[in-house]
Amino acid sequence: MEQIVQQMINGVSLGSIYALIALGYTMVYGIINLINFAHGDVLMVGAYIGFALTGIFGFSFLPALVISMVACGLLGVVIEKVAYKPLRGGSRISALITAIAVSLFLQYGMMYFVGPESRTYKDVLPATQLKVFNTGAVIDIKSLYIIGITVLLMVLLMYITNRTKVGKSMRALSQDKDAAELMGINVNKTISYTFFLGSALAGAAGVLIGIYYSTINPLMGATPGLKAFVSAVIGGIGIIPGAVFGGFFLGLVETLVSAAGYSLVKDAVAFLILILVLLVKPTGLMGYNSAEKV
Amino acid sequence: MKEMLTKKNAMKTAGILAIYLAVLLLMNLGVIDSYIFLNMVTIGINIILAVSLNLITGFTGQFSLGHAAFMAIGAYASAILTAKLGLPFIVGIIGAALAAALAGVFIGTPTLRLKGDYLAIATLGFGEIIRIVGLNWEYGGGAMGLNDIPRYTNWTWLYALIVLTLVVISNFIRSYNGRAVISIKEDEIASASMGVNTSYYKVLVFSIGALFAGIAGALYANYFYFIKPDSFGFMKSVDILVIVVMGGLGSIRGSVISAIALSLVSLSLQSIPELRMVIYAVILFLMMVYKPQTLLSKFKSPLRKEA
Amino acid sequence: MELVKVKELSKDFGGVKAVQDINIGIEEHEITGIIGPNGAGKTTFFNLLTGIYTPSSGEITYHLNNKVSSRHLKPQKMAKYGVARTFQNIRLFKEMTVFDNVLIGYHCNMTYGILPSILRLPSFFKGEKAANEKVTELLKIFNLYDKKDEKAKNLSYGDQRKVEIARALAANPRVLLLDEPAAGMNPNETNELTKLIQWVKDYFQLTVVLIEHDMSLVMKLCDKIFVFDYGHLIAEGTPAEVQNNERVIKAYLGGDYVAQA
Amino acid sequence: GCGAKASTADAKTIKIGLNYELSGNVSTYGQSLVNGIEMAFKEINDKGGVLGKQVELVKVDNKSLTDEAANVSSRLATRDNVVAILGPATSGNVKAALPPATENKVPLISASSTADDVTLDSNGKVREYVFKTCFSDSFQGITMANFAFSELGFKNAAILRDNTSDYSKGLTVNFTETYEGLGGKIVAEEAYQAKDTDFKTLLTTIKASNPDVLFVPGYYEEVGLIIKQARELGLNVPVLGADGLDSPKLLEIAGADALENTYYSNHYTSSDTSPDVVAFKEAFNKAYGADPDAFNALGYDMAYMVADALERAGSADREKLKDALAATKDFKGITGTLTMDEFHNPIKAVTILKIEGGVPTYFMKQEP
Amino acid sequence: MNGSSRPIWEVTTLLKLNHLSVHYGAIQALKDVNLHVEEGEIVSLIGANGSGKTTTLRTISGLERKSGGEILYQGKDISKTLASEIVKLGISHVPEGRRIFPRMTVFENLEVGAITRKDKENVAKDFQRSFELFPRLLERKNQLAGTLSGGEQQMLAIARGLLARPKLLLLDEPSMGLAPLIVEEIFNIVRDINAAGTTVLLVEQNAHLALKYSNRGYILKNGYIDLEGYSKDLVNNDEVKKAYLGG
Ligand SMILES: Nc1ncnc2c1ncn2[C@@H]1O[C@H](COP(=O)(O)OP(=O)(O)OP(=O)(O)O)[C@@H](O)[C@H]1O
Ligand SMILES: Nc1ncnc2c1ncn2[C@@H]1O[C@H](COP(=O)(O)OP(=O)(O)OP(=O)(O)O)[C@@H](O)[C@H]1O
Ligand SMILES: [Mg+2]
Ligand SMILES: [Mg+2]
Repeated sequence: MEQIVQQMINGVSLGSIYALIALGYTMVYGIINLINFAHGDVLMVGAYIGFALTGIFGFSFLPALVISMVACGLLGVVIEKVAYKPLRGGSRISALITAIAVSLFLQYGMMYFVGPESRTYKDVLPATQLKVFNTGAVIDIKSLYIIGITVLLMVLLMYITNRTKVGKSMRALSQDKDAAELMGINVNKTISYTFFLGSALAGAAGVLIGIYYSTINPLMGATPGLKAFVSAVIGGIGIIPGAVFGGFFLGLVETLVSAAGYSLVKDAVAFLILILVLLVKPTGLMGYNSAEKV
Repeated sequence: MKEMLTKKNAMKTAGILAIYLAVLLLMNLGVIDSYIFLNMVTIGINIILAVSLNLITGFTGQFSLGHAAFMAIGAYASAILTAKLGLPFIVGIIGAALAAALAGVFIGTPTLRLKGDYLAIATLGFGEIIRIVGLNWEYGGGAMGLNDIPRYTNWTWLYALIVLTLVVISNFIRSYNGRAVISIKEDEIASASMGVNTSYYKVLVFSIGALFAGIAGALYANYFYFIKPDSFGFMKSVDILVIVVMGGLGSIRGSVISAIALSLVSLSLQSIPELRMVIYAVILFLMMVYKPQTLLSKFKSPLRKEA
Repeated sequence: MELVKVKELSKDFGGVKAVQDINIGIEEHEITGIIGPNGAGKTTFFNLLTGIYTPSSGEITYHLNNKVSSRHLKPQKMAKYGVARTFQNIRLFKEMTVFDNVLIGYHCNMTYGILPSILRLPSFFKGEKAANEKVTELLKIFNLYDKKDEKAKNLSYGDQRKVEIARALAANPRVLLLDEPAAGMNPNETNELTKLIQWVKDYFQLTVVLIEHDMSLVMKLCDKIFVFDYGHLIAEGTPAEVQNNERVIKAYLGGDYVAQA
Repeated sequence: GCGAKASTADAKTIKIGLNYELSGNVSTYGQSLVNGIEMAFKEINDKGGVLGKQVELVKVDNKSLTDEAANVSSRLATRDNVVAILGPATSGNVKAALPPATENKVPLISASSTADDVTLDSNGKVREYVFKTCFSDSFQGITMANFAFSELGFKNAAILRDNTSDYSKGLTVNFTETYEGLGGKIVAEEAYQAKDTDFKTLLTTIKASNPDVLFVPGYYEEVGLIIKQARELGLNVPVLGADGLDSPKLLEIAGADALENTYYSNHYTSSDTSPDVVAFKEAFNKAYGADPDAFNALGYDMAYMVADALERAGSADREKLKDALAATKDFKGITGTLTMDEFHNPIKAVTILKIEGGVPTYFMKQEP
Repeated sequence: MNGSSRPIWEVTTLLKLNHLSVHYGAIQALKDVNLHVEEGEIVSLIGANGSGKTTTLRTISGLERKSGGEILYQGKDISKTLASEIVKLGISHVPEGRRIFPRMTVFENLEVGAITRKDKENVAKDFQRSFELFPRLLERKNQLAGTLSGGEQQMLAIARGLLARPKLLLLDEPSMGLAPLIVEEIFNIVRDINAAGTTVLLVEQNAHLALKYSNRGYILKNGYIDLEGYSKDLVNNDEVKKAYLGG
């Protein structure tokens, strides 16, 4: 019993991290249809900013989180302007390769400055383990923070994209750039805004991951980035609740697979599920059917 | 038959032979030493990989991020056949080609329905699955890999297989099959309405592409003597894709030139480790923005009429 | 002879009944028009005829070389059966040349296999030669031969429509389906197109089915017209009959139509 | 091949090639080793060099990729005319790098590739030009199994290993064989992948199997997290590891409390008070602003060992150097006293450390 | 005849193209085009396929950039203004080929049409009006726009363009793909909104209708203005008749 409850908790905790990263991924993909491979690396930068703020300048959790979000948001805007904008309207593959280039640039640029070795976060959140009823299972209070923040950001994002003008502009832009301009939507501003939001989310995720796992390194963004992307696709990329759903789903599946003794192939299973989901529902579990009509 | 015996074809054949003999001579004279040859092997393998991926991604528009997986399958197949079972290289090559082509059918069939980025992600997932299976495959050495694979790859094999790849793929493309494949990339629904069996072609192209990637894997394993699953990871697939994109989607000649160019770039960056990847990233980015492939494309004509 | 028989054909999309209980027969060597208000289900009907959609109920039977019924309709098989089409939103292979676009149309008549193409066996050269001849002929008919090396996307709208028709004809079809061939053409160009369709139909002995909102073309060309509204067949007959049908005037043509035409 | 012109004996400097993982996914280890090596040669050069000549390092990056490792090896041997190649760091890359070295008859020495088959080919024959200066997996695995069973008296062990690392795999195999041979029981064996950060699922499973002890053959980055998360989940059994744990980072990551009851095998104790070790630590700290880890120390020792062999060889000749390396005997380094055995593996004592209050302290020594 | 029935001194030029040229790479699509639209007019732009009609409209609304000349709107040069800003100045463009947002519902498409507007109550009224004009859209309110039939999409595009409440409406082939009945309705709507104060620049293949409903017209040929004049004169011009009205 204890084991089952504990594993569920492990799954949800892991899933919440995927979900948090997936939000930003989905956001950017949803608007400019770019698999932003650099998302995970913006997260890494966010983690280092958080590290510097808490570890060196002695900031506490909340200000560090907010500053890191803003800084990453700005970084995202700059990345878009410098790297992606010149390729707008070009081929998808070129854009994808550019995203990979940005990813490498951030990874190794950071490595050049801080070295390849990992750094350790100070404990800025209480390192308390809460007992879950009487089962003997425990949950890390940091997990609760992450889950809470993920859900909060999800609701906020949903509100922004579905209810606000900016959100509608983003969606219109994603579907037809010229037509959106003709409606009075400023393409550059809207894309910048999207990147700001998406990258700020990565910044938040970076700080939280840094705090949760306590170690960070310049290559830390790659794997969770990929997993989060898989989550976003499973949930239906571009769909905000889909990303969160996908994140939790993937977290739980990985945990269950590991718990069942197949930890070695858990990533393979994750990808297998991804492929299966795509086969059954090519636009993800919560995705729209494509609206192409002949 | 007379079409085959045109002057142009004769010239081509003579050119191909001349290159072969010239390199052979230079090797015997010691002008091409082991280091140069090693780089030639790398370039040759990259050419085969890039041209075969170009068939899938450049010509057919099937976005694949898992090409290295087919190479891995070929490499392991050949390694096992030649090293563990002690069979001759030709068996290794054929085994590699067949195993990889089979994998191509295996991944091509279910992912038929997927388009664009979704296909890219599915193939990425496929690549990872292959890698993870490799890591856990005791017989294949798991994470420790396989070593002491006999070195059979020599200039003759390398050159013959490069030529084979180029001839097969370019002849395929310059036939009605090739046109069908290109039309799928342009507009799948219209293509189907013209009677192109899109499913068949997609799977076919995946397996032809995989077949040659498998051959590349065999050349790799039997030259570099040691393989492990991580040698064929996501970044390897990306590297191949970069060659293809830089050379120009749908340009075989471009793939060849860019395989050579990128290998040289990589070599020249070896000695500046601290900034190697940063510079590489910047180069990638500049290439995507300034598109040197448009220069190449002036020379290309994938659909040149033959008859 | 009835070449296509449509029985009780319906297609729903969720709640939308795009096509409902359609019964139609299409005669060989005739030009059949499908008209009706926007959203009446005409394009959907074409998509059913070409296997892009599967019917919710009902049946389509082709009496071509073989009898083919709707269960066996698949987009990529239609050309082989002898049915070719064009699209309401032009779907050319944009980056390919005009010549290659039409060459793809010939695809289903190609017989040499993969091996001959890789080994460049004589059958390859024979097949390619026949294809090139056919395409050249078509391009000349459509007055597009001097544009054969242009990329399709660089052509004007009207020329693109013509390339689409030429591409469809390259398949050597017996039935040609045209979805709004005159859309985006001015009256002059429409006149030319009208003549061209008539000529092509006679020359290649085709059966033509077309959807069109331009009544000048429809009335001149069609032997028979079916009128759709909200997925239903509301009228059928010769142009003269349909033109004077109260229901058709009310639902589709409008009061001014007669005066204007 | 063109090994003939490779003699560097008359050059003004002695060139030594570094073929290391300086970018890519194991660049941390490559960089650590290079730091140690560079520091050592700087000291050596400051003291007048080797054979009266300065040593020139040709440092080349292999991107943590096997084909690059082979390429670099070939380049160093043929283009840069080095007298020896140091590196790469991981066994896989060493295996890829050794054919060109062998082909061109350049000695290749690795300070960190622990796999048994690095120096032995598949027929069990020694590879003439390949040497290593670190323990073999079999040695540490067996030592720790003995230690766990006989010394600490634990009968049920759980293993959590790194599935992507041959080092971890090698240790696991040897540990398991010995431990089970002694009559112990492996109650759980789970595996993760390098760069994983979340081990709670695996640890929950392991906890449920009620082990007496947890063996974690891996590197400090992951092991630090594992120990930390194990304690968070209430898995408080003693933890055993190998030299991959030796790094100040381990303490940083896991924290002193979590590390209580952790033992690992190592070449030396960084808390050692012998003057050599203290001097090394101080010098390193001065150069790099951090305490040395095992890789730093191993790189440093390897450099001195090569210098020593060159002196003994009497000239910067590849063949002579190879013979001198093979004849290394009782070479005294920071990481202990080393003698090359006939299989080009080092014979040196293993020290078992126990972490107390965050400090790895000498627990016992096991002679080879 | 709204515009021309006003006293001459009240007529102001809303839009003026002076020597406008546009290139697509090496191809020159517009050559020294001079054109003006007075406030309150309906002006039609007619020409064969590829003559540059669409290009003209796209350049006015900022989607293409000129290579020479100027575009004066209310006396100010807007040829360097962003497309999104031009909308805010009161120019709304219903593009060729509909360009609706396929994965948004019909309703959301309309909302985006009014995205720059701040007058909430009026927007609500205009929504009402859109649905009165096109009852089909009301029926399909929550359908994804991409699945609408061709004609329905065209209606949506027009309705969406009107929701910006423009001073100047640019229409690119509004009748394309529409049923005859609807075509007429559309032109009546154009006339109505024109009467209510919106100036219209109309590109149309159906030259009969275009000239019937407009005050003045321009004929484009290979990128330059071939002819211009009052519509009633153009209809009777032999050259126009032969080339554009089908004889
Ligand atoms: N995939 C789909 N999902 C939902 N509704 C659809 C779909 N395809 C078509 N419809 C609906 O079915 C109806 C018929 O559409 P269809 O395209 O057949 O009309 P049409 O007669 O060709 O009209 P037009 O003359 O405007 O092209 C329309 O109301 C359309 O909204
Ligand atoms: N994006 C483009 N790139 C290159 N050439 C273009 C582009 N768009 C249009 N052209 C060319 O510019 C010229 C004018 O095109 P435009 O679309 O303005 O014509 P149009 O009068 O609207 O024709 P239609 O009646 O067919 O819509 C044509 O020759 C066309 O081929
Ligand atoms: Mg239609
Ligand atoms: Mg136009």
